[in-house]
Amino acid sequence: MSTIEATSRAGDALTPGELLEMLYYMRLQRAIEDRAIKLYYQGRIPGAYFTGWGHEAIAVGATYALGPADLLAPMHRDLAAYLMRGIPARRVFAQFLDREGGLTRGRDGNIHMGDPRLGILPFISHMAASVPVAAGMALACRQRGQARVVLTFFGDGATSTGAWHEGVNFAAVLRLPVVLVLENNQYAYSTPLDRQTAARALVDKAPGYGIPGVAVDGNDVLAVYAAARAAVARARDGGGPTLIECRTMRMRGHSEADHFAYVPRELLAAWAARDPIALFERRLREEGQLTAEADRAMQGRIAQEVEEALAWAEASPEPAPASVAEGVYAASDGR
Amino acid sequence: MSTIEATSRAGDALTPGELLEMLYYMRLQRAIEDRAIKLYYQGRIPGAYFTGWGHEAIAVGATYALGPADLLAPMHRDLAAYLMRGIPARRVFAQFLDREGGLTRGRDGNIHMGDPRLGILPFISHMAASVPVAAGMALACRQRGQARVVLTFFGDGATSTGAWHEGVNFAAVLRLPVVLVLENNQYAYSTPLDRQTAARALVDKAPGYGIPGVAVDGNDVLAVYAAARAAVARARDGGGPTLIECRTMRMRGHSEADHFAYVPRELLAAWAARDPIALFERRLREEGQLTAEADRAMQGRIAQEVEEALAWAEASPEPAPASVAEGVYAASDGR
Amino acid sequence: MTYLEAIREALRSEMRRDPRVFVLGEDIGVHGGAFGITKGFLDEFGPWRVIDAPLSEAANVGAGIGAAVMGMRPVVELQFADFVTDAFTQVVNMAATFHWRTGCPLPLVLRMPYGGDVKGGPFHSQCKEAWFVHTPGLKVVAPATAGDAKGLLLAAIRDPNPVLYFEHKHLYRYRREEVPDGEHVTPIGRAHVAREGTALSVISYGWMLHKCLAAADAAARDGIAAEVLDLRSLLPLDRDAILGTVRKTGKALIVHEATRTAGVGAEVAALIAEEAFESLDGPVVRLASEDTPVPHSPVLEAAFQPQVEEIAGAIRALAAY
Amino acid sequence: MTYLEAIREALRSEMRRDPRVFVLGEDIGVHGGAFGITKGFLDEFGPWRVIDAPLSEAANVGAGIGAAVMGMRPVVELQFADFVTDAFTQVVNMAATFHWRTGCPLPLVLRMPYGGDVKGGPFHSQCKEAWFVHTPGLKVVAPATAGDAKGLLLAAIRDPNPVLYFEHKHLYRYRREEVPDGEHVTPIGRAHVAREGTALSVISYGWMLHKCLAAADAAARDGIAAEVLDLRSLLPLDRDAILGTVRKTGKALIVHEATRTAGVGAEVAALIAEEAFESLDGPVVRLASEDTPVPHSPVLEAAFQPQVEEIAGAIRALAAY
Ligand SMILES: Cc1ncc(C[n+]2csc(CCOP(=O)(O)OP(=O)(O)O)c2C)c(N)n1
Ligand SMILES: Cc1ncc(C[n+]2csc(CCOP(=O)(O)OP(=O)(O)O)c2C)c(N)n1
Ligand SMILES: [Mg+2]
Ligand SMILES: [Mg+2]
Repeated sequence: MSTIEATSRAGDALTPGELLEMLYYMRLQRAIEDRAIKLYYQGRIPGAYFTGWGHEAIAVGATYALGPADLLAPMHRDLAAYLMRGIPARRVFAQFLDREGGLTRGRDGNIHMGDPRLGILPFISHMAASVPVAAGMALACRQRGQARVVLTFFGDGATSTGAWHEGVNFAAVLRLPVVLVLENNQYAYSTPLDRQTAARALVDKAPGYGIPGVAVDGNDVLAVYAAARAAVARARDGGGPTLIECRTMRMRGHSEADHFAYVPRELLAAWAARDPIALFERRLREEGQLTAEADRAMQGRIAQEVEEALAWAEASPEPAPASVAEGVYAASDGR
Repeated sequence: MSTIEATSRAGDALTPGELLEMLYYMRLQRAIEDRAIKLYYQGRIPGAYFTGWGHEAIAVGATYALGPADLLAPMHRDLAAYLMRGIPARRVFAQFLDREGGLTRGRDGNIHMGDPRLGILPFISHMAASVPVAAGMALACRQRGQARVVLTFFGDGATSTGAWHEGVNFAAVLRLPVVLVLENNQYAYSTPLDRQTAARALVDKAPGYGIPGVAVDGNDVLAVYAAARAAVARARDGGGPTLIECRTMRMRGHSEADHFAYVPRELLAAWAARDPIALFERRLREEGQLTAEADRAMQGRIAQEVEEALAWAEASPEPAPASVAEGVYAASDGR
Repeated sequence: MTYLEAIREALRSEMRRDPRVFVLGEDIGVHGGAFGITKGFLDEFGPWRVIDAPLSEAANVGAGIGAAVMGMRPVVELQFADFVTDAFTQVVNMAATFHWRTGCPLPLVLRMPYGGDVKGGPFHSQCKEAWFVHTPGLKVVAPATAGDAKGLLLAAIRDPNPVLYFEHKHLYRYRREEVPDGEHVTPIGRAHVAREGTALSVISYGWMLHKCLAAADAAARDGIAAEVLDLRSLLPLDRDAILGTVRKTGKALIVHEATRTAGVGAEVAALIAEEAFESLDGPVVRLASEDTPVPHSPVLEAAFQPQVEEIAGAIRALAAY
Repeated sequence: MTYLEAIREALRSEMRRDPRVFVLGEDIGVHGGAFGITKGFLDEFGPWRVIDAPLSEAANVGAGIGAAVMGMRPVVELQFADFVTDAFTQVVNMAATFHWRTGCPLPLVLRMPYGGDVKGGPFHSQCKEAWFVHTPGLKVVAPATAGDAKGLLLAAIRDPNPVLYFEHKHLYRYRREEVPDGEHVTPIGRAHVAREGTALSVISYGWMLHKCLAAADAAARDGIAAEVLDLRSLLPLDRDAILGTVRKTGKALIVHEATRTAGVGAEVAALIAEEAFESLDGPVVRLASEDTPVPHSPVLEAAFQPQVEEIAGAIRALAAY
């Protein structure tokens, strides 16, 4: 059986600067979301608002394993991944505020965004719909002989969909360079894992597709990174997809409108003690990589970035109503 | 890992009469299809014609494990299963000929037939679309506290569909009384198994759903029966679904219009030497259960049944053109 | 009560009345559904009649079909109607053709929370009822009022065919009306004259009906008496009611929230142009949402959807024709 | 050459011309496709441009989308158009909205072998183009002749948007015509007057176009000069051509193989009733298949589909109106 538990730590392979960069992105995600939650409760974010509270180690650890030309197909709790691959915080806030400066220019909302020019497939609502598309992006790389890898994220709930199954199978059969990162946060909206699957573990699905599967602590950014780095290397070498099950907990409601009374509070408390950012901070402090001074500097930088980004977004205009019928069809392929 | 290779033979538990009944249905399927192939080449069967040549042990072995009140959701190579559950041969021929006497009264064609009144869900073209429906039939039994089991068949190709994945998962999560019989005949139309899945074996999918999986020789009717009997008992006892992978070979074209040049002839020859009917006949003869006299009588009975059935079907009228717009909506639920 | 409460009460009363009725969907049990419609149901009816399903629309709809085949009366909730695209084969191929293939009933209801003005964007706001109106074997209803929300849900549950029940999310809490107690069944296939008039016929359904009524009020202040027809059922359409109102007024304005091209309005207009041609005193006009995905930005969505002003303008223009 | 050969030649020439073009689908490589359209392609272009895919329509269409995102020009073959229901989310949600959400092109072609008179029954004969015509962001074409089969496929492959190319299975071998060599591109969105006339306009597409032409011949023998318009593109429709012919003749008969209610004919009729109302000298008449699934029995299917006689009858009746 190809499923193994990944316990190795890859921290050794990373420079102190890289480790701090990982922490920076984890904190940046948290800070942006923290700010956005306030905006949401002020009624300034139209529609639903989703956070990745508790998922930061997954977003950062997995994405950090990508090379510069690699591709990303994220989901709705991976804000750091978008940021790491080149989407500026100001455009994220503009997206949340439905402004012209948002990635979709007000066409789609919240984290339904991306930028194909940066190699980031925008997420749509239909769970796991990105998975076959990610396979197709990898196919194009393979067809062109490019050694690029596509990393895609999805939730435990998403694994129940036909799209997920078909996409994973397609990638496996064609041995495409895809890395499949499962963010198992124990719930899909109100549905607990045991109502989503009867499998002993979701990673047990891997052998059914003939691909390696590995389960990691999703709150340990270096464990996620190690697993992703191995999977990216395997994919790049023609070894095909790997399923990485990252185990974590969704620390807030499904969206900010959800009071999630269905989650036992003890469960939340247990996971709160293992907050991925706090865990990583402690480690970096213990190992002397995060000095008090560096810490303060980073916090200051983030606070400033967030406020600047938000200010930019707020200055971005609302989309022009007269433009409503535009942009449905491309006039040329621009190539 | 829950996957085991079933090698046990259940022949001992069956009476000689039962063994002969199994042979009878295998032969009846072959005889009807043999006759239908001739009709097809005479241009008398409208549309495509599909046979289950090579699949007879699966259809009969699995279906024989059902109790009288159990339910069936077959596929397109299981003619014997339909016959065993109460559909008369004459209506099968009338179905093939698109006559009023066919199960769908000319509305649908070839083996797209069934009869909900007999507990047989009619198959539609979309591969694996029956799987979630079979789960729902089992759900209704469970809701009513009936100890009934639903057995469903599907192909290796069908396992790649989202419908299959979602249906199996649904049944597994709710521990529904479903028996999942995979007719792995190495091909899906022209697509060989290794282009359908990268799994070492399709039965390796079972743990991903948290259900037991078992692989059997699909040309050995008693091996199929033994596995199905165990799975039916487990389902009836509240143990939930079982995946049974029956390994066989599609011995003719995908449909009769297909010359299947894509199948290596040596592969066909190897499997031809293991024809499920011939294997079972040999065994029954060796064990003295099929005497020359009983054999002749059975062959005679079948030949006569086939000709009578065909004559009945040919006498059945074409559907009335004036009825074309009728029957789209039910006027009442008849309950 | 609100439109939402009317749905809840209808569902609950049918489940009390008929043990074959059950609900199935994502997050409908413990949580009571994304909109809280089935709140309290799990406690009252237990886990085999209030089924929390995995995230798998094809399985969930398929399971509903299977249970209906066995004589149950499933009501499957799609969390948002937009997600029905994941279950399309089950709806349009398996369910729609079932009776025609077998002669047996298929008493299935799909609850389809649909429509915009909920800041939902392109994947939580769509109005795709026309897809199903083009699918023989299905029935399609779309209540605009709390009363019809109840009456059509009772009718849908009791119907021996698969019925897609399009419940408008914006109306959930926006509409609050008196709803008749007890056996209040709105027959499927019957439209309703929501406002009598003589100058022209405004034909609509769902959330837009209320905008049409407001626009008709505005036009009335200019002395234009518009008749407003609430279709309620989209498949089958109430041909007699549609042709009747147009024969009476001689003019038709059709308004819907679905995008314009090949929407339900096209069928209504075509019906009128063919069967009421001799009564027509003016072009058959359609007002509908722009032919784009549904924009998330409220500013854009307001421009996307027909608005009262625009409808009133179209009423005046057509009346003056 | 035949309609089928025209498709093959167009596909092959585009693959030779542009290395970004590739084909993907079930059984299209080693076997050359269920209809043999890609026979020989695997040998010529190799396994990374002629991709035998697993039995998974959502994955196959999704993979096409992903490759298009990366700048390839995938042509995904659905084995039968009926199976697109398994890929619905990818088509109508992922692909249709992609450009609108991102500003980037999505040059994807879905080959949709569709239509009846192939003894295929309810799941191998459907004409569901209207579903996609009601989906902004897609383009939909449906050639009726070998020439247009080539010309529209070239246009579809070169279009920067997702195009659903409805190729009629009955026409594969039924139609044999001269097809211009080389760069013969039929612009998307342009209808074609297949027969000039003055008495009325018959508007059709696909297989029914040929029945309409035969019916027009029959009517001509009675002195009725019907104009026949071949729509060719269904989204966008050629509004000018439709309104132009109706303004010229004053009468419209719309004929299609898809079932009647909410079919493409409804949109065409609605367009005429709104924009050419003043030119109309008679009702806008639709002839279409019965509102039922497609029957398998040839006897029933003949009764289901519009036939030449019926069309000719409708032409005479409308001409006499
Ligand atoms: C196909 C589909 N069905 C239903 C929904 C509604 N929905 C949105 S998120 C969600 C739960 C997703 O769970 P999971 O995949 O575990 O991701 P998580 O939100 O837990 O990170 C549901 C049911 C959807 N978006 N898509
Ligand atoms: C969803 C879907 N896609 C494509 C087809 C066309 N098709 C019909 S049978 C078949 C192969 C089925 O293979 P398998 O499931 O292995 O069954 P087998 O015919 O080999 O017994 C295909 C591709 C279909 N019927 N349904
Ligand atoms: Mg989750
Ligand atoms: Mg097979």
